[in-house]
Amino acid sequence: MKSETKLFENGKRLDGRMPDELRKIKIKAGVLHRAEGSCYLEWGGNKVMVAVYGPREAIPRHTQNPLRAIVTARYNMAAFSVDDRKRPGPDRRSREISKVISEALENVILVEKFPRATIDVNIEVLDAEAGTRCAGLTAAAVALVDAGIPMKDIPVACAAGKIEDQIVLDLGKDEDNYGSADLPIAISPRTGNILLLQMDGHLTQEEFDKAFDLALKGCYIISDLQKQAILEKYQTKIGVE
Amino acid sequence: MKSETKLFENGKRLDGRMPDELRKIKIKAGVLHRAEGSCYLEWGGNKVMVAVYGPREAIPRHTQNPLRAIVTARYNMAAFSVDDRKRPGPDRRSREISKVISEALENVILVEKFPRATIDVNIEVLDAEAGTRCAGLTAAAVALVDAGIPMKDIPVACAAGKIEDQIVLDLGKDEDNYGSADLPIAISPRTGNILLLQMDGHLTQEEFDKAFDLALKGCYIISDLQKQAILEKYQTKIGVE
Amino acid sequence: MKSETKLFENGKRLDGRMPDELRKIKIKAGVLHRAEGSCYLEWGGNKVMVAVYGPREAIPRHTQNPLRAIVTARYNMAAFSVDDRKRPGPDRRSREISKVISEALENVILVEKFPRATIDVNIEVLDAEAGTRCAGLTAAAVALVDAGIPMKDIPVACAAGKIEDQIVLDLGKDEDNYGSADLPIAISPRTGNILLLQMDGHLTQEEFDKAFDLALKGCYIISDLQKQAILEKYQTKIGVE
Amino acid sequence: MTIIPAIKKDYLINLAKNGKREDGRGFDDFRNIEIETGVVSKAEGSARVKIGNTQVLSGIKMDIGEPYPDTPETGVMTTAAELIPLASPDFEAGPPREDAIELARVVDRGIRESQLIEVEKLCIEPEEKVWMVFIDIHILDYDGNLFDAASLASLAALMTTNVPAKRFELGDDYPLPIKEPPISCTSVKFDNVVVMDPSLDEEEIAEVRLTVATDKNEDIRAMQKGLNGSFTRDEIKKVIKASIDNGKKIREQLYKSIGK
Amino acid sequence: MTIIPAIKKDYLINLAKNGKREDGRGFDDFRNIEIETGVVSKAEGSARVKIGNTQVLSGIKMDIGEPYPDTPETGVMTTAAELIPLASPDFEAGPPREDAIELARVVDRGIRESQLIEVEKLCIEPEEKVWMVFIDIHILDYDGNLFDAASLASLAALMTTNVPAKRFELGDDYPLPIKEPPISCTSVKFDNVVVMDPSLDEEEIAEVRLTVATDKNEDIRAMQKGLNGSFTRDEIKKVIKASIDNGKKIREQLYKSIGK
Amino acid sequence: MTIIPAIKKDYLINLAKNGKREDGRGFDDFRNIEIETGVVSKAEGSARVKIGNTQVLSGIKMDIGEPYPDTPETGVMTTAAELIPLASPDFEAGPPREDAIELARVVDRGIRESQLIEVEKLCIEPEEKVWMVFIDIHILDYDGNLFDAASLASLAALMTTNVPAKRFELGDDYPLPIKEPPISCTSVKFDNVVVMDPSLDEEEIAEVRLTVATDKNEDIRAMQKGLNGSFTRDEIKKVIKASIDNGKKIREQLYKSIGK
Repeated sequence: MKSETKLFENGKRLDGRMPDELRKIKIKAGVLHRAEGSCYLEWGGNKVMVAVYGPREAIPRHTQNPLRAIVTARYNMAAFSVDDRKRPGPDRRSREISKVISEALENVILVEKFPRATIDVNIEVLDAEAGTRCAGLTAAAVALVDAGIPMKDIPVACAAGKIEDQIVLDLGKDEDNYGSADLPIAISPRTGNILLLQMDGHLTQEEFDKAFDLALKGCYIISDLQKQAILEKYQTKIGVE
Repeated sequence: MKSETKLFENGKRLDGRMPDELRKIKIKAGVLHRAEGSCYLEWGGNKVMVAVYGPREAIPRHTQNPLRAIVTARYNMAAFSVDDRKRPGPDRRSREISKVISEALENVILVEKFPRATIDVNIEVLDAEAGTRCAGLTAAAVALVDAGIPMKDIPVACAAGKIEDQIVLDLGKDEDNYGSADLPIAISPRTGNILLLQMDGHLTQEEFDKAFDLALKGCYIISDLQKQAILEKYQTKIGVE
Repeated sequence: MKSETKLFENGKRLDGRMPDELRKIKIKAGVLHRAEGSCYLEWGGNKVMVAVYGPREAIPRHTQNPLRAIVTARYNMAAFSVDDRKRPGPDRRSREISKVISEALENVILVEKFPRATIDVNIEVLDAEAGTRCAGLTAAAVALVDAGIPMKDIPVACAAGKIEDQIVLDLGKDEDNYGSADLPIAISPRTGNILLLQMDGHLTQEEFDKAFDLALKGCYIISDLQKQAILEKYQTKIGVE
Repeated sequence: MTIIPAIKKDYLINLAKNGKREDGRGFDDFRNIEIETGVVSKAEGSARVKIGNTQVLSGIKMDIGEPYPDTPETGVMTTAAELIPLASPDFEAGPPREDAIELARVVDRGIRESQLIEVEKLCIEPEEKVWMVFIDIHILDYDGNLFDAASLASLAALMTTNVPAKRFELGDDYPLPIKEPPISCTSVKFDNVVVMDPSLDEEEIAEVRLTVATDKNEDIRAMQKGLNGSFTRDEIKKVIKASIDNGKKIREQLYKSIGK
Repeated sequence: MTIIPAIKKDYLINLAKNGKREDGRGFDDFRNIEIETGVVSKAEGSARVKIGNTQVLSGIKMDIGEPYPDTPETGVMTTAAELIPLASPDFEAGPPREDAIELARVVDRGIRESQLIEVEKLCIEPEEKVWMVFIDIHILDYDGNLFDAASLASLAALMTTNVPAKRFELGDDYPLPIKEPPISCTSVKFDNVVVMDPSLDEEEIAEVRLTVATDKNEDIRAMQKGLNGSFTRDEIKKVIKASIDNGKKIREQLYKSIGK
Repeated sequence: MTIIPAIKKDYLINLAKNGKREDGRGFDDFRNIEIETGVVSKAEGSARVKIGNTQVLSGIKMDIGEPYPDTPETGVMTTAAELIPLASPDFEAGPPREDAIELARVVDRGIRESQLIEVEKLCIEPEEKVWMVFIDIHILDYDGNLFDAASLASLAALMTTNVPAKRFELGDDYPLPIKEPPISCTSVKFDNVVVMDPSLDEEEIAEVRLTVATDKNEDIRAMQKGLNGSFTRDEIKKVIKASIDNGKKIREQLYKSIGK
């Protein structure tokens, strides 16, 4: 993360956003036929599709937990989702992201209700800009609700970061490349508890607090968009729309 | 498949064959000690060895079908069977060929007689010219008979193709490279039912019919060679020869 | 193995050793906390760490032998243990060495006492000069004793070889590269039975006998060092030291 | 694949005996087809195709690489298909299985053997640099007939692909040179009935499958038989005929959808 | 990981309620740390770190290779971690699992993002030849808190690494150019108690984990939350504070151990 | 491998006590050997060897590649063995197992360490281009003693290999430069009896195995002990003696079969 490119002009960011402004987000629940729950999300240039299957018996058996369901998020980038074609299949980065998203989702799902089961959350990144892990987790939460999986809360994720010594919300592509810190978080909005937290770069303690506050703010805005998408699906279903 | 090389001279093909003439075919049943059934086949420049094992319990258990045997053909090319050394192990081409051959054989084997079992058909291409899938399937059928596997019929395969706008039987090496269509089929000779059918290239409907007829004709000729090979093995066994 | 470099000067070897002299060997038993038995061994420039786990139930079940324990030695070279970084993970060489060491250890362990069990012997080469298989086996034997695994004897390994037409004990790095034969053996010192034997290079029958005698001699010297290391560990434990 | 209850099988067969299909179609009819191009901005070309509930996304990436030694002046194309677990409760993560390999190879051959892409125009520097075309097929929703959906999505994606010359400092971008596309149509047979464009339910009871790709001259460009059942010669003739008829309609829709 | 008997869990929680830990430490205290460098002669740099009974060996190998096209003048570093079966009855041989991947990636990011290695000084010939730094982490004995042990061993190994210029006929060897290291400190929470530098027993009952890397200016250089529990904002603040405090002491010991 | 019934084991041991073997051979005798060369036309060299019912095919392919940096003027050879499921009900498809790896490595070392191939004559352009020799061993029928069959087939294949210079436009083809071959002979021990050239039944009850390769001067060129049993020093001496004796006969047959 180096600061060579000019990332601000007249107080605005390269894509015209204010420092505390999110990229455009569009969420649609229940977009797939086969999946038990699904969500399509566009977040700036990111396009993410999520399908949820389960709870169903975990196979092979030795992966079962006799006391609760296991939650297996699988974050995958399509080969054509990035500038230089990505080889199909999981790499170290996607396996790490799958792990932290699985852990965050497991926190809110009532896993004790489904011993020996698995809940599979398949996250496909079709178009990738910066912030796919937040986009993926946010869409996964909506798909889980769509699948009727009982949860304590609907988790939501958002990042803040630092560019040219300024703390900003939701880094875009160039900002991610040339910025000097990125702080993605996921929370349970009801409690404010932190479910996911990673930080790369360089932040003073003060800057960290500021970035954290901004990311939190973003989370709550997006949380409303999630609820709206779920409502829309529900209304369509019962013919209200 | 491009037509740059001259593939006909004085109405004859590069290797001196007439358009409706097969390459030389030699079939020998029962050539291996360990296998329950085996067959060695030479077809033009192709050399193929097949060994059959089973029916025996399918392992691991979750691959078993409680109602019938599964038929697993494994088509494999020896590293030294082609001009440029082939890396050992299955590639996408060999896995597809294994699949279509397995499906064709399954059609004639009385799989219902052997629930939970597997019948393994190992096809090794030792020397490869054009037409190894037809050679492999044809040899596999003989090896299955040699193994005493109960079958409705002895399947047989042959290809026809198009070179320099002419429909010919059983493409040879250069014809395969420079021809403009290849149509391998496998049939059950008793019923004429089609068990395998693939086509690459460009054929008018008329040409397709002509090529199909020619391939059928080839199948019946080869079917006789199969039966002869089985008879020879049987006669040798009972000391008639 | 070519003889281009001068490997002797004034009757002494490049590292100052006499023809029948071993490199410096240091053995320490019980150096790890988690392992049930462990050993750290330095042998010339070789540094080897061994940890033993088991006997414990072999998993998955189909690997179990209902009549006896299986012994699984796993010889592994650290990526940084050689001049040019080695890719992590087993290669063909390490898998062959794992096999011959497993077989040698199995000979002396009372495997009949532990049906269905596995005894895992993890051998990590941290620094590699010539002779890591002998070093690994020798350290593994000490770690097995440290783990309290019942054995008929404590096996020990040593190599002899030929450099510039002379038979010498325990080839060092350059000697291994430029020598003309290497003969590693492992024995059960009580009976003199041969548990491991490999030979590469070129030896007349006479030279073979001489090299074998020399390697045997080395084995018995190292056997004493093994026993000493075990004693030291035991004395430390009961507070004698 | 999933096990369909015997009761459902009987139901479908009974319907078929009365000349009907579960969703009201005629034996030779496709489900409704939707084609949308330009759906992935990072890809050089992309298309999402729906056939009924089946949904496939094909994305094209291009790069510069070395040609094969025996074809030093022609571009390189590769096709990969992933039956990602997103699309069906029966798809598993991991290396591609036989089904995905057959799918990719059939789509690949359909494009390669028909010489759809004019690969001889993709040479930059003989023996050194040629354009490489990567076709990646993502199954998003699996409700039967992946072969035709994957093939159609790949055609639509290729026909709207721009060669990213600018990104590699090789002048302006330009459309990927493409010839007339062959259209793939798949039929299955069960209980002696042959139906076009099988739904998932129909696929699950199918005994044998036949894919036929035909061009605008009604010539045959590729065929692939699948499953362990068999066809009679007569059935094959009928399937070819129905494939030509449906191919015509689909070709029209394809051209319309890409604005040509 | 291994299953800790419920009775031991209760014991640890009860201890914690009384402000105590199994081995007598305070909640914010590390176990005893030992750092030894130059332990592998074949490696360009190496260090063995013990934190309590946990023991990690990190070895550095260097080679010459091609730079990435988008950074033609900077060296390349890669980090690999192996949870070899030597270190624990629960580690298995085979390709790295999620745990090892996360470990390697967290250590890698800690070094990469903090720009510890001055990779821009590792260029030999732009676009052609740069130094490649391979960090290989070997876990020898696993008794909890691999993150900090692996990170510290890698720092100590890198800070004592000599660039093997002579071996490649590029002049004399010289020390690998290194900046100020960030120190990684890991805490876990169980039953609403947060403890620093968890032992294996504590890790086995931990609900959530937080690793914080801080530099000598008390700035934050990396964070990674793990496990399926959650933290409150307040807990995170306290963890950061404790990480800065411990980081200071560990940094001093690190410098001392490498003779600076 | 397969489980041999205890009754058969007793039978073989009883036979051995009376100085006999199942097939009437003496303890030191090989089964009948057949050697046929030139069996694969696509290969640069090939041979099929039968030892009793055991049947092995070895094929040689040659290509041009880069030499290893530390031996810039010598050709490269690699040996691979596949225990393909064709050859035995107990062989499985998939990556090579320990048995196949040991087989390939023993054959490889037998050829490499004896400097059978004059690799220093396989340089085309120092540091740039050398001949690469690929030895691929296919087991066709497994009835015991793969080591000797695989080794003998590879020798016969190499000794009849033509360097395909013409295909690479490097002049006329010429015979691969080869030195005197060492002959590999394998013995096993069970119940204190040592027998040469074990059949499959004998292998299945064997406690320990020894392979000895000797040359025409009766020197030892390679040895490999296998299995978890042990040998006495005296037994090893006897095995070496019997290996030299059998080696002589096999060498004669080998030369005859290749027409020299």
